[in-house]
Amino acid sequence: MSGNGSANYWQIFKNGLFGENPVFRLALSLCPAVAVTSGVKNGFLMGVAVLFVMVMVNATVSLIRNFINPKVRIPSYMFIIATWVTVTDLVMAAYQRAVYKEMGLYIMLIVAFAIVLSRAEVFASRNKLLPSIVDGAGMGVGFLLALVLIGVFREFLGKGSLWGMQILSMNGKPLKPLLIMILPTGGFFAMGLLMGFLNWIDRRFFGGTGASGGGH
Amino acid sequence: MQEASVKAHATFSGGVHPPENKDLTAHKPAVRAGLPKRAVIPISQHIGAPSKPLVVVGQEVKTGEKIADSGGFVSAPVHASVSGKVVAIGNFPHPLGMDVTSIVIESDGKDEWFPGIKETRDYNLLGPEELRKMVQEAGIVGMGGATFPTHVKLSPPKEKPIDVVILNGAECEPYLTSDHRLMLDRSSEIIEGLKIIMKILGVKKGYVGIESNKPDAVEAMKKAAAGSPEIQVWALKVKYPQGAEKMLIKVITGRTVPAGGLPMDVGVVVQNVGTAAAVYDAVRYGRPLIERYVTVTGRGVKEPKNFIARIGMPFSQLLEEAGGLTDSAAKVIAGGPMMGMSQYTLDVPVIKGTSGITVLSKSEASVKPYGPCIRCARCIDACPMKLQPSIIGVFIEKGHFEDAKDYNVLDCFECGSCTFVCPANRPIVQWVKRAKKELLKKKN
Amino acid sequence: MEAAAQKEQQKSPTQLIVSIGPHVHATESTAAIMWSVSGALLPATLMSVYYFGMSAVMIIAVSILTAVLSEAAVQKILKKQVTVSDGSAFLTGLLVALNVPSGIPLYIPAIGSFVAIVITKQLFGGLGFNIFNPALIGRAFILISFPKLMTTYYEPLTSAFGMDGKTTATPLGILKEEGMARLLEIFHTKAALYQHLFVGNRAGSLGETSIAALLLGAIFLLLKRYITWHIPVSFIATTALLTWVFGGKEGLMTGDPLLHVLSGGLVLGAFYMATDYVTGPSVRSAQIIFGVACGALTALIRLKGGYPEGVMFAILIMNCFAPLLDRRVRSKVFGKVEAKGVKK
Amino acid sequence: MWEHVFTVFIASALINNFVFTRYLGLCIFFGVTKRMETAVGMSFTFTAVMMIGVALNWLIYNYVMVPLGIAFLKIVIFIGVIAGFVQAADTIMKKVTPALYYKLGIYLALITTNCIILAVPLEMAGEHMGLIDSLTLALGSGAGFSLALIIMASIRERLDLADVPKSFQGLPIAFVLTGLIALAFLGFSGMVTL
Amino acid sequence: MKDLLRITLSLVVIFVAAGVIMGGTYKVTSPAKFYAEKKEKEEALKEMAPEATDPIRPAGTWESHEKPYEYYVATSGNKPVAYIASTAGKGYSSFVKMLVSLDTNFIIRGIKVLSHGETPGLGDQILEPGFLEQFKGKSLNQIVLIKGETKENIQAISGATISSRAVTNGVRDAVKMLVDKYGAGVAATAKEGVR
Ligand SMILES: Cc1cc2nc3c(=O)[nH]c(=O)nc-3n(C[C@H](O)[C@H](O)[C@H](O)COP(=O)(O)O)c2cc1C
Ligand SMILES: Cc1cc2nc3c(=O)[nH]c(=O)nc-3n(C[C@H](O)[C@H](O)[C@H](O)COP(=O)(O)O)c2cc1C
Ligand SMILES: Cc1cc2nc3c(=O)[nH]c(=O)nc-3n(C[C@H](O)[C@H](O)[C@H](O)COP(=O)(O)O)c2cc1C
Ligand SMILES: Cc1cc2nc3c(=O)[nH]c(=O)nc-3n(C[C@H](O)[C@H](O)[C@H](O)CO)c2cc1C
Ligand code: SF4
Ligand code: SF4
Ligand code: SF4
Ligand code: SF4
Ligand code: FES
Repeated sequence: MSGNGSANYWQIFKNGLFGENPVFRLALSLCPAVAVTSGVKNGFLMGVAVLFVMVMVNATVSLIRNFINPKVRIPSYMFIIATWVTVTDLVMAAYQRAVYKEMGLYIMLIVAFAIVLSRAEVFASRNKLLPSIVDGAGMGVGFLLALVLIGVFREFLGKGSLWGMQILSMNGKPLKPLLIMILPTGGFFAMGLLMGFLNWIDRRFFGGTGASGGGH
Repeated sequence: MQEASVKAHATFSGGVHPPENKDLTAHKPAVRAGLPKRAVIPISQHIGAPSKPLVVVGQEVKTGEKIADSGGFVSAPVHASVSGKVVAIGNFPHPLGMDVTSIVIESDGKDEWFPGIKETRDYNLLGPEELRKMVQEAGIVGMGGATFPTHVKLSPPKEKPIDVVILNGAECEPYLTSDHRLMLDRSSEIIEGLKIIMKILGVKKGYVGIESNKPDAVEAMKKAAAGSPEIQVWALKVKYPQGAEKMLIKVITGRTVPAGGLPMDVGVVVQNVGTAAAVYDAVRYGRPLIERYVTVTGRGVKEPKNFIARIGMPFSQLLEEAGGLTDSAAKVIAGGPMMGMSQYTLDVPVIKGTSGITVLSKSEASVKPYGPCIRCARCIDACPMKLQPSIIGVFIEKGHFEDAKDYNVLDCFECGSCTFVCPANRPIVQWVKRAKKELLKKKN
Repeated sequence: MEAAAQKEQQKSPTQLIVSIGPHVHATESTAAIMWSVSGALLPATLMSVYYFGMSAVMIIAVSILTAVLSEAAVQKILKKQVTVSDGSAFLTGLLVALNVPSGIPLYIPAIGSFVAIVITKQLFGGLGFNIFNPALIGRAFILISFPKLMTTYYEPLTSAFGMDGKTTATPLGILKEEGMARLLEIFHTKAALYQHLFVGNRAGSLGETSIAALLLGAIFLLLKRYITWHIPVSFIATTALLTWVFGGKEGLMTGDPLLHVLSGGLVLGAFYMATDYVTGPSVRSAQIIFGVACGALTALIRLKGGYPEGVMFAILIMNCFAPLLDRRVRSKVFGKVEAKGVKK
Repeated sequence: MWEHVFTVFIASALINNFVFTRYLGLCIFFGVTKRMETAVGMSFTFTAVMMIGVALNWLIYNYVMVPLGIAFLKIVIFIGVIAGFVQAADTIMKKVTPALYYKLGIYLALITTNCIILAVPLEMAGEHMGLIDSLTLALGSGAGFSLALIIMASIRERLDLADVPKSFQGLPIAFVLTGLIALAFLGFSGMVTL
Repeated sequence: MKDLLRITLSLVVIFVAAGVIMGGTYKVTSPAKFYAEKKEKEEALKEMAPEATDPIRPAGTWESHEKPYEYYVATSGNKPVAYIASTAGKGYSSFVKMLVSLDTNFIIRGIKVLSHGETPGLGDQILEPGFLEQFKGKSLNQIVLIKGETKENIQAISGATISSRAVTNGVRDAVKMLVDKYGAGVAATAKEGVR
């Protein structure tokens, strides 16, 4: 992973969006990508939650990076992550009742997302505050965009709606092109097909290897 | 006898029924082929160490004279099959593929026999040792195709006592009828040969296994064996590869040769009927192995025939005697279509293991492209060794040799049944051969 | 062809063909098999047309066309050799058609065939490599996507043309929702019920209704050795046994196995779909395990599941396990003391 | 009672299989199913850690956190407990049974960042489950996950031999495959109601 | 040694800081959450009986599927205007939890589904008004699920019969319970139509 402290913030940010998109490229923290994307809205809110956590964690870590002893590095990071996730969880639970009912569990599970820890470890722990925040933001936004993309794909095909607004309809009744897309099965299909498609584009037009990573 | 032939109907599981096409030559008595003008005699016509030439270019030799001596215990001497002059010693094409050092004798057409050869009327006074020596000196090797030096088979290690000898007259290969004709012409010699082999091995039980599609041969052999209760002649179900020794032993003795093991592990020695006849000739008349029955057949030859041909006879000359090739001739095979080797030149000679020359026409020989395995399991049902050729094939195709080994590819004896039945035309035997090479490479 | 082998070919002065043996082949071919299986389905297909008329014709045509065209298209895109002539895509399309109810909008079987060929078969490497039964995945896909339409069955037509049949529940559906009593109300006697099921004059997916026609084809396949008894027999027997033991309202052993065997997709599934070479185990003993498991799952889903029919899911679930079976259960090699253990 | 336990087990193993119906544990699921050995190794390790982790967390949750009214710290505490326990297991195994450690040790590290390992305790806390139920859930989830891993591994090993289109090799086809398995497992749906 | 001290020190600091952050958040959010929940519940109940002037309080609990559920009597000036019960029905993959409200003649006024875990797209069709509206104005012995056209009774959603049945059964149980408790008069009619 490219994590040098070069002050070119746009580079760092973009890297999270495309070069090392957490979901499609690094293939990290895949669960939520499938789990909460049956609708655009949930995907978006999940993305925001992750974005918030990543920015805060990166910031915290880079702030105290010289202060933490390497021996207890990882545990401390995990503790920091857990802290910010708890904050997010509590806030969501209080002010986003409806959404929280559906995806509360996944919000809490952000704590297990390898992507957060790996950025803290790979980037924040070696960079100054600002770059770290930008990196967190980049990764977070990349994650968010991925979720939204999958969400659009699934909700549109599955419910014929976007962000809960019915778009397709046939003589008054809502038209649901492919119900299956909002079921677990459909989630996996969506991921697989999108990944394959992006790989294809990458190979075809950018001469990339078109390989998606794997595992955590 | 009676219950024997009844029992004979039990058979091994697996196997296939390729069209026999034996009627092309089955009814034609073997005729003596002319002498080879230039006999090309490879110094290795057997499994094991090549033999060492004893002659030099220019030297005169007589028919039956030893021209190359054993290169070790697992080896066999080679004899001149015609009288004449050694004109060359060098690499020449060999029916088994690669070029091999061969001794070329230009025939003087007189066919004068080597004086050193003498008969032994009262050979049954001789002991096992002397008999074995005679077999070895005569350069006899397995004539069923395996060409394994016979005297080696006849000297089993102490810890593997032999109690049964089986003569293999199955001739399950399509087209071939040389063993068939041999059994009709020389039944009593074959039985005598069997008795000699049994004596050498000190065995009390002998069998002759013959596929029941040769009733006349079964009759002839039964008649010849009538006087000898220790010998039984069995009619076997017609199914390829009935002649494979493991299958033969299973059917006749009910014994199962352990995977990777040899017949002697279950106290059995299997010899081809031709081998037995050769043994008799060697012991009774002191004749070395310089000629054999050869079936020249297939839609690609004008007059399919059974020949008695000298070793070293070039395919081209023998084919001429069979009227030559038809225009449709497309593939020339040393041996039968199932296990035989297709040839790229007609200069190759008849050797000790050449039971036939099969010439296929274009329509028969066209090589169809192969498709993916559809897992239909026909090959699994067909495999007499009960392997899973389908999976083995896919593994090798993708270069996973170790996995193929894990699926026992090494137990495959390349009978080709799987490849024969495969609806996707998959060249499994070819792959198996490659896998064996690769695995061997890895081993050393 | 082997590079090496070709090298040999060049060595050849005369035009002799050189190849590794065996030099003769059985006349069987992949295409022949696939087309024969399609042929074996002809009786069932004709019956479906007889019972469900024009709608059946259209559905069958559309499914097959979509299947074949998608296969050709994908192979073109992937720059592979186009092999639609081998008949496997045709067969898949036909089976998709036989697995959907009559009167369904044509785009649904079309989607089914597309998913079957593109996602289930070609994405996984095409003929011989797919893990799941394409036709059944196609069916499952559209079943979940259009549950209403896919579970709306029509009475067979009395007049062979026009679509005036009225919708109804299928025998299994009724059995599940209302019970045996209701079935007897409709058909009066059990004999009449069985007879209707056997000739196929009942609601259901196109190809599954006429048991007689299906068996006719099945016998042909068995005689020609295109399929063996192992999977179908163990499959059907298990379902029959379990539905007999547990299927009854009044305690054990009061179920009606015959009804369960005759209704639903069981016969079609057991003889034509569970037998798919590619997606099942190939060692015979493993095939029996496969069949028994399919039967057990079918009974389980029919009796306990949220669905009237379980054949499709049973087969699909076992498709998941086929590679595992292939791994664990191997043919017993001639002369091997005990079949060699699996590599761990 | 036992019937209930059985139901919970089946439900968590098959019907609500974590991977196929709840999309959890994917990272590991895709990570270790390239080969059968790793899949099997992970199955054992995972189920064991799962059982013990849930037991510990159940005790701590019901006898420490609830009384102290700090249930809202469950995320921090649960992950702490699991991470700590895994660390301990790691060191202990290395000392006590090095053999086993070299077989399974590698997987321990991975497990800490696995969703399921955390999801089950959280669920247990959220639904105020009893000890028996919690352990059954843990066992069921472990079994379900193991089943998923082993099926997937056996299929992917066969997939190695297939010529999958380039762009789809690796993860994409694995996802589609998982989707198909999930589709098949829908057959179990509706069998029990929790 | 010194090293160890630094480690512990740093950890302690982190813990404290984190503790403060989380504790603080909790302080702020937990009341908010509490009120939000309370409000949700009250609004739900209010929806069931808009004209009730007095706050709606639990009148007792009853058992359904081995779980306790509450029931309420909505009053305006101590005069009952509606009977409300929370109830549940066994569905395809979950229990469908609902609120049912009856007028004083034990005719259904409305249904509200509080939560369910049925299959999206199939089971969750029970949320569609078209289905729930059917219950309005029906009395106990009319609450029977029919597969096929019906005005008199409750028509099942095809493709979701099981979920439909969950709702119907849940409602019927609740209505029966309320009738038994409060409707001495109408109780007679309640005998049949019970599964
Ligand atoms: C597939 C297969 C088929 C064979 N068929 C025959 C046969 O028909 N006749 C025969 O004599 N040997 C046949 N053999 C060779 C025998 O297995 C065995 O090697 C031979 O009979 C031994 O006798 P020999 O050493 O005298 O040749 C076959 C071998 C294989 C692998
Ligand atoms: C091979 C095959 C498998 C089937 N599997 C299923 C299934 O798993 N689930 C289902 O609802 N329908 C399935 N169907 C369609 C059912 O048979 C359909 O529900 C059937 O028409 C029910 O009518 P019955 O009562 O005659 O079975 C299948 C059909 C066939 C031909
Ligand atoms: C994956 C899957 C999910 C299902 N979900 C539900 C559901 O949530 N609610 C339901 O009533 N039926 C559900 N079903 C069961 C079928 O819809 C059931 O066959 C149907 O309710 C009975 O058909 P009918 O309603 O047309 O009579 C589901 C079936 C499957 C295969
Ligand atoms: C006996 C037999 C049964 C078959 N059954 C099916 C089937 O159920 N569904 C299907 O899509 N293809 C079927 N096929 C066609 C083909 O095998 C199948 O599409 C392969 O899975 C394609 O790789 C069958 C073929 C045979 C020979
Ligand atoms: S016979 Fe050919 S196609 Fe059939 S399983 Fe064997 S290798 Fe595959
Ligand atoms: S695998 Fe070997 S032994 Fe088996 S049938 Fe094929 S060639 Fe004969
Ligand atoms: S596969 Fe083996 S035997 Fe066949 S040509 Fe290649 S190397 Fe030779
Ligand atoms: S076996 Fe023959 S054909 Fe095969 S590679 Fe070797 S030389 Fe070529
Ligand atoms: S995000 Fe769930 S295991 Fe990685």
